[in-house]
Amino acid sequence: MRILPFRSNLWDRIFIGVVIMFAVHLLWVRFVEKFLPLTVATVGTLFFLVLLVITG
Amino acid sequence: MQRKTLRLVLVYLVCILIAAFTLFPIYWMFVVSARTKLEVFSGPKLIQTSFYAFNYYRPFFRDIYGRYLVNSLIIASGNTLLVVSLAVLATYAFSRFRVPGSSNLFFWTITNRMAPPAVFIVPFFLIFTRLGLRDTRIGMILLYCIFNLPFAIWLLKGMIDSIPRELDEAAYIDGCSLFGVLWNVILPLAKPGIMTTAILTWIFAWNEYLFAAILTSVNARTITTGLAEFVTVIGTNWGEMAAVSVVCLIPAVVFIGIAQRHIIAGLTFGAVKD
Amino acid sequence: MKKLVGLLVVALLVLGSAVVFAEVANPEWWQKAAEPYKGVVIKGISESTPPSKAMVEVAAPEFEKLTGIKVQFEVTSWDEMYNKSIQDLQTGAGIYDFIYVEQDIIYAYLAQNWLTNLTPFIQNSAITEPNFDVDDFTSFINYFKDEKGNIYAIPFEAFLKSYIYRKDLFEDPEIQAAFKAKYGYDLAVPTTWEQYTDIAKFFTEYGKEKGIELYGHIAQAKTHPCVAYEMCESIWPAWGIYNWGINLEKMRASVENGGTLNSDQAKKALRWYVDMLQYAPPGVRTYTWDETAAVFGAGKVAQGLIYLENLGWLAQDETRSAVIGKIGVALPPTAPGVMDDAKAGKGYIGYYDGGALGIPHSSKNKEAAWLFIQWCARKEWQPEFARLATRVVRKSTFEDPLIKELDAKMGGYFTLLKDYGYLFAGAPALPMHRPLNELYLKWISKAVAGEVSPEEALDNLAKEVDELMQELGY
Amino acid sequence: MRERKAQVWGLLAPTLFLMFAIGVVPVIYILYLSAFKYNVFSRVGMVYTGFNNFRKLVFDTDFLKSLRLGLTFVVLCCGIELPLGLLIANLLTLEFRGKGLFRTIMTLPLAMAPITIGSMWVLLMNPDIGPIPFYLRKLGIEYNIGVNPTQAFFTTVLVDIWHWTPFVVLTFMAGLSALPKQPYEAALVDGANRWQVFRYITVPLLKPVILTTLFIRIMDTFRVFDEVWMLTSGGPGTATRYVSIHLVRLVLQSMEYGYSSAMSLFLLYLTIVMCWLLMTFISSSQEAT
Repeated sequence: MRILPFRSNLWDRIFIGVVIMFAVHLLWVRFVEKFLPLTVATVGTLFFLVLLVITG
Repeated sequence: MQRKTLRLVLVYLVCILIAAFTLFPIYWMFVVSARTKLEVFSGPKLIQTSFYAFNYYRPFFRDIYGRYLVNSLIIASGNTLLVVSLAVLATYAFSRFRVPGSSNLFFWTITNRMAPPAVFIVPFFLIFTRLGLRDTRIGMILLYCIFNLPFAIWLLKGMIDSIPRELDEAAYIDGCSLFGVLWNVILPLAKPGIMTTAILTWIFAWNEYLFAAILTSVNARTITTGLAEFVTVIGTNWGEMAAVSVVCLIPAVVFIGIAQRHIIAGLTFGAVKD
Repeated sequence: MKKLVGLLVVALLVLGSAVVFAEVANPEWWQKAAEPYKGVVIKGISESTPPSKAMVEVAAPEFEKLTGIKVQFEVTSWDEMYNKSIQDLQTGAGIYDFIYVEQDIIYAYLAQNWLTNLTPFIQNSAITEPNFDVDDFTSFINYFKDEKGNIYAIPFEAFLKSYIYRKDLFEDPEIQAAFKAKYGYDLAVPTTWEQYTDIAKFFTEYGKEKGIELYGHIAQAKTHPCVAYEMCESIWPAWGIYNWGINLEKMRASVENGGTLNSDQAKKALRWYVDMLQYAPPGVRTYTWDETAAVFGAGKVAQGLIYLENLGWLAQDETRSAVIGKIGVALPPTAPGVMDDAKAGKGYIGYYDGGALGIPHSSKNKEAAWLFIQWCARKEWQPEFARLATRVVRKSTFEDPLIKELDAKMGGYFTLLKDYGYLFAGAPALPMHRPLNELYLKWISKAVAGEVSPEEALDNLAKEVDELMQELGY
Repeated sequence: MRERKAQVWGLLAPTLFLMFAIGVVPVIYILYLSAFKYNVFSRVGMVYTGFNNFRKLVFDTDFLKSLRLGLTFVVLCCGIELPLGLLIANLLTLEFRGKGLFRTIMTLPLAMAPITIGSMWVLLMNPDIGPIPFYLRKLGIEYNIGVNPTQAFFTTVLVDIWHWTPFVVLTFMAGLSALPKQPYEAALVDGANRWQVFRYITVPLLKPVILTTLFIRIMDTFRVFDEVWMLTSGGPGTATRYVSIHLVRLVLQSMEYGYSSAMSLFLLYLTIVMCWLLMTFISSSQEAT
C-alpha cells in the first residue's frame, strides 16, 4: 500500500508531504475557499502527511 | 579536398561572427570609457582616436573606488579560501562515506544556490544588523558561502568521486591519518577540479551585486556596487561608469585567460546522480 | 608621452584647486568646540547631488584639517541612499552619524522618531557657533520642523523644479517669425499649457525640418520613482491637483472619498503628459532626472521642466554643457486659476525641492556630527557653496556679490528663487511616502508605456492608494 | 569504524553549521515574518495576520504577471542557449588554427560581473548615446528599449544569451571531451554521416551533461536580476519586471516586510520544487542509460 511510486526515506516523505501541503493550501485559498473554509484543507493535508510518513 | 576548404572557410566565418558579437559590446565599453562627456553625447562614432584618461583617474584616485577595489579583492579571495577548504572537506565526506540522508543534505545545499537571492534580503538585513556583521568584510565573506559553497561541493563531487577509492584505502593501510590522506592523496589528484572551483568561486564572489548593495555601505563596499552609484542627479557619468566597468572586468578576464583549460577540465558535473 | 605628462599636470591642478582653504570666520572657536571629539570618526551618507559633492570634496577635508574630527562621507545614487539610510534608521544600527534628509521623506522619519531633535543642540552654546543664526535661513527650513517648532535637520540644498528654456532659440528672429506665422502669436515663455504644447510641437517639427537633433519637450519618463515624482511634484500641481491628489484630512485619494487623484482634471493632466512624450527626444522613456538635465546640457531640447540645481554645471562647466550663456529660466506654465491659488497660499505651482542634514536617533557621535552640519551651513561659506552647487538656504547668501554675478549667468535663477520661491512648495506631509511612491510609479509607468489608458490607471491607482492607507492605519 | 564515523561528521560539521546559519535561519525568519502585516511606515506596527499574506499573494495580479513573465524568459533563454551552445561546442571539436584564441574570446562574458554587463549593454542600447539604436534608425527601424515593451523583453533575452551561451559551450565541451571513442569509430566503419553521428551518438551520450546544464540554466535565468536591473529596471511599464525585480522593488521601495516575506517564501518553495523535479528527472534518466 505505498503511495509513492519509488523508494523513499523519512526525509523524502516529510519533504513531499510538506510540499503538497503548501500547494494544496495555496490552491485552496485561490479556488475553493469561497465554498469551504481553509481548516478543511489543513486537516486533510495533515492527515495525508501522517499517512505518507507511515506508509511511504 | 574542396569540400574540406569550404568547410574550413565556413567554420572561420562562423567563429568570426560569434567573436564579433561577443567582443563588440566590450569594445564599445572601452570606447566610451575613453570619451569626454560631450563626445559621448555627440553621436556614436565607432572609432576612437583620443583617450580621456580623466575618466579613470577621477574614480580611482579621487573617489572611493580605489577602496572599493581593495574590498572586492579581499572579500572575493577570502570567500574563495573559505569555500574551497570547507568544500574539499565536505565533498570528501560525501564521496567516501555513507552519510545518512546525504542525498537529502546534498539536495538541500543545492537549493540554496538556486534560490533567487532576492529571497534572502529581508532576513539577512535584519539578522546581520543584529549580529553586527553588516558592512563588514567578514560578513560578506560568510554570506557569499550561501551560493558558492553548494556550487563548489557540486563541482568537486565529480572530481573526487573519480579518484579511485583504492588509492586512499592503501594510504590508510600505510598508517596515514584522515588529513594525511586528504593532503597527500586527494589534493594533488583533484588539483584541476580545485583550481576550477576556486576560480569560479572567486569570479562569482567578485561579481556579486545585490547582497553587496544592500548589506554594505562604507567599510566593505565592493566595486560592483560602485557601478550603480554613477546613476546620479547630475547625469549618469557614462565615461566614468564605463571606466569602472573596464577595471571591474580586468581581474576576472585575467583569471579566465590563465585558467581556461582547467575550467573545461573541471566542469564535468559528472556526478549529479547521487 | 608628452600628452600623458600634460594630462597629469592638469589632473594635479584640478586636485590642487579643490583643497584651497575657504574662508573661516573664527577658526579658534571651531578648534575649541571640537577639542573633546578629536579623533572621532563620523560617517554620513548623501545622494550624489552637486551640493553633496561640494561637501565631500571641499567642506569635509577642511573640517578634518581644522578640527581633527574625521569625516567619512559617502555619496551614492538616490535609490541606494534611501535604502541604506532607512535600513540604518529602522534597525537602529547606528552606522551613520548624519544623513541626507530629503524634504519629502522627513514626515516618514518624524513619524517614526528616527531623527534627533536639534533644537537643544542649537541652544547649547558649547557646540553651536555664536553666529550660527537660525533666523537667517530661508523659509525652506520650516519643512524640517515638527508641530512644536523643533528643528530636526539643517538644510544644505534647496532648489526649484521649474521651467528652463533656450534663450538663444527663443530670441532668434527667424524662429520667432516662423512661430508667429504658424500659431498666430509671439514666441515667448509660455504661461499656459496650451502655449507650452504649441512651442513643444513647433520645436520638434523645426528640428525635423532642419535635420538637427532638437526637440520641444523633456520629461523623466523612465520606469523609476522619478516618473511618479514628476507627476506629483510638477505636472499635477500646475494643473491644479495638489498634494498628490490626496485629501490630507481624510487621507484618501479617490474622488468618492474626498480626494482628487482620479478627478477629470488629474486624468486630463496625465493624458497630456503621456501624449507629450512624442515631442521629447526618442529616449525620453529611459530618462530619469539625470538624463533630462544631461540632454538639455547637450543642447537637444528647447524647453522643459527640470531640476534647476543642475544650472551650476549647465551654465559653467564647458566639458559637459553645450548651452553656456543660452539658458533662460522662468515660472512653469499653469492651468487657469492655479497661479491665483498659489499666490493666495492655497496651492502651489511646482516643487521646492531640497535636502537637509539630520542626525539619526541611533548615532553615537551626535555632537561631532552636529559640528560638521554647522560647518557646512556656516554663513561665510555659503556663497562659495552656492557657486559650486546652485543652492541657497540662507537669506544672507542672496546679497553676496558672487551670487549676483552668477545670477546673470544662470538666466536670473537666484532672483527667481528669492522672489517667487513662495509659489513653490515641498511635498505634502505623507509619512507613508515610500510605499505610495511605489504605487504611483507602477500605475503611471503603465500609462506611460501604454499598457493601460491614463484614465484607467488613475482609477486603479486611487483605489489602491485608499487600500494602502487603510492598511497602514490611516 | 566508530572513529571514522566521528571523523566524517567532523569533516561535514563546518559546512553544515555554516549552511545552517546562512541557509536555514533566514528561512525560519521569513516563515515567521510571513504571518505578519509588517510595513515600516505603518502606524499600527506588526500585526499578526495568519495566512492572509498568502491569500493576498495568490490574487496579486502584478505578482502573477511577473511570475509568468519570468517563466517566459526562462523558456526563451534556455530554448535558444542550449541548441546554440551545443552547435558551437561541436564546432570547437574540429581542429583549426586559432581555436584557442577563439575559445578565450568565448569565455570572456562568463568572467564579467552581471552588473557590468548590464551597464555595458546600457551604453550600447541607450537611445541617445548607443550605436545600435543610432544605426538601426538609419536603416529606418525605431529601436528603443525604453519605449517598446517587446523590444525591451527581447533585449534582455539577447543579453542573457550573450552572457551565458559561453557557459553552455564550456560545459558541453567538457562533456564532449569526456565521451568514449569506440561508438564514433564504430559509426565511421558503418559509414554514418556527420549529422547521423551527432544525432544518434553524441546527443544521447551527452544527455546527462545536457540535462545538468539545462538544470543550471533554468534556475539561473529564473533568478536573473543584475543585468535586467541595470538595463531596464523592469520597464517599460512592467515588460521586464521579472520576479526577482518585483520582489526587490517591493522590499526596497515599499518596505513591505511581511508581505514580501510571504512572497520570498513562495519563490523559495517554487525553486525547491523545480529543483527537486529536475533533479529527480536527471537521476532517473541517468539510471536509464
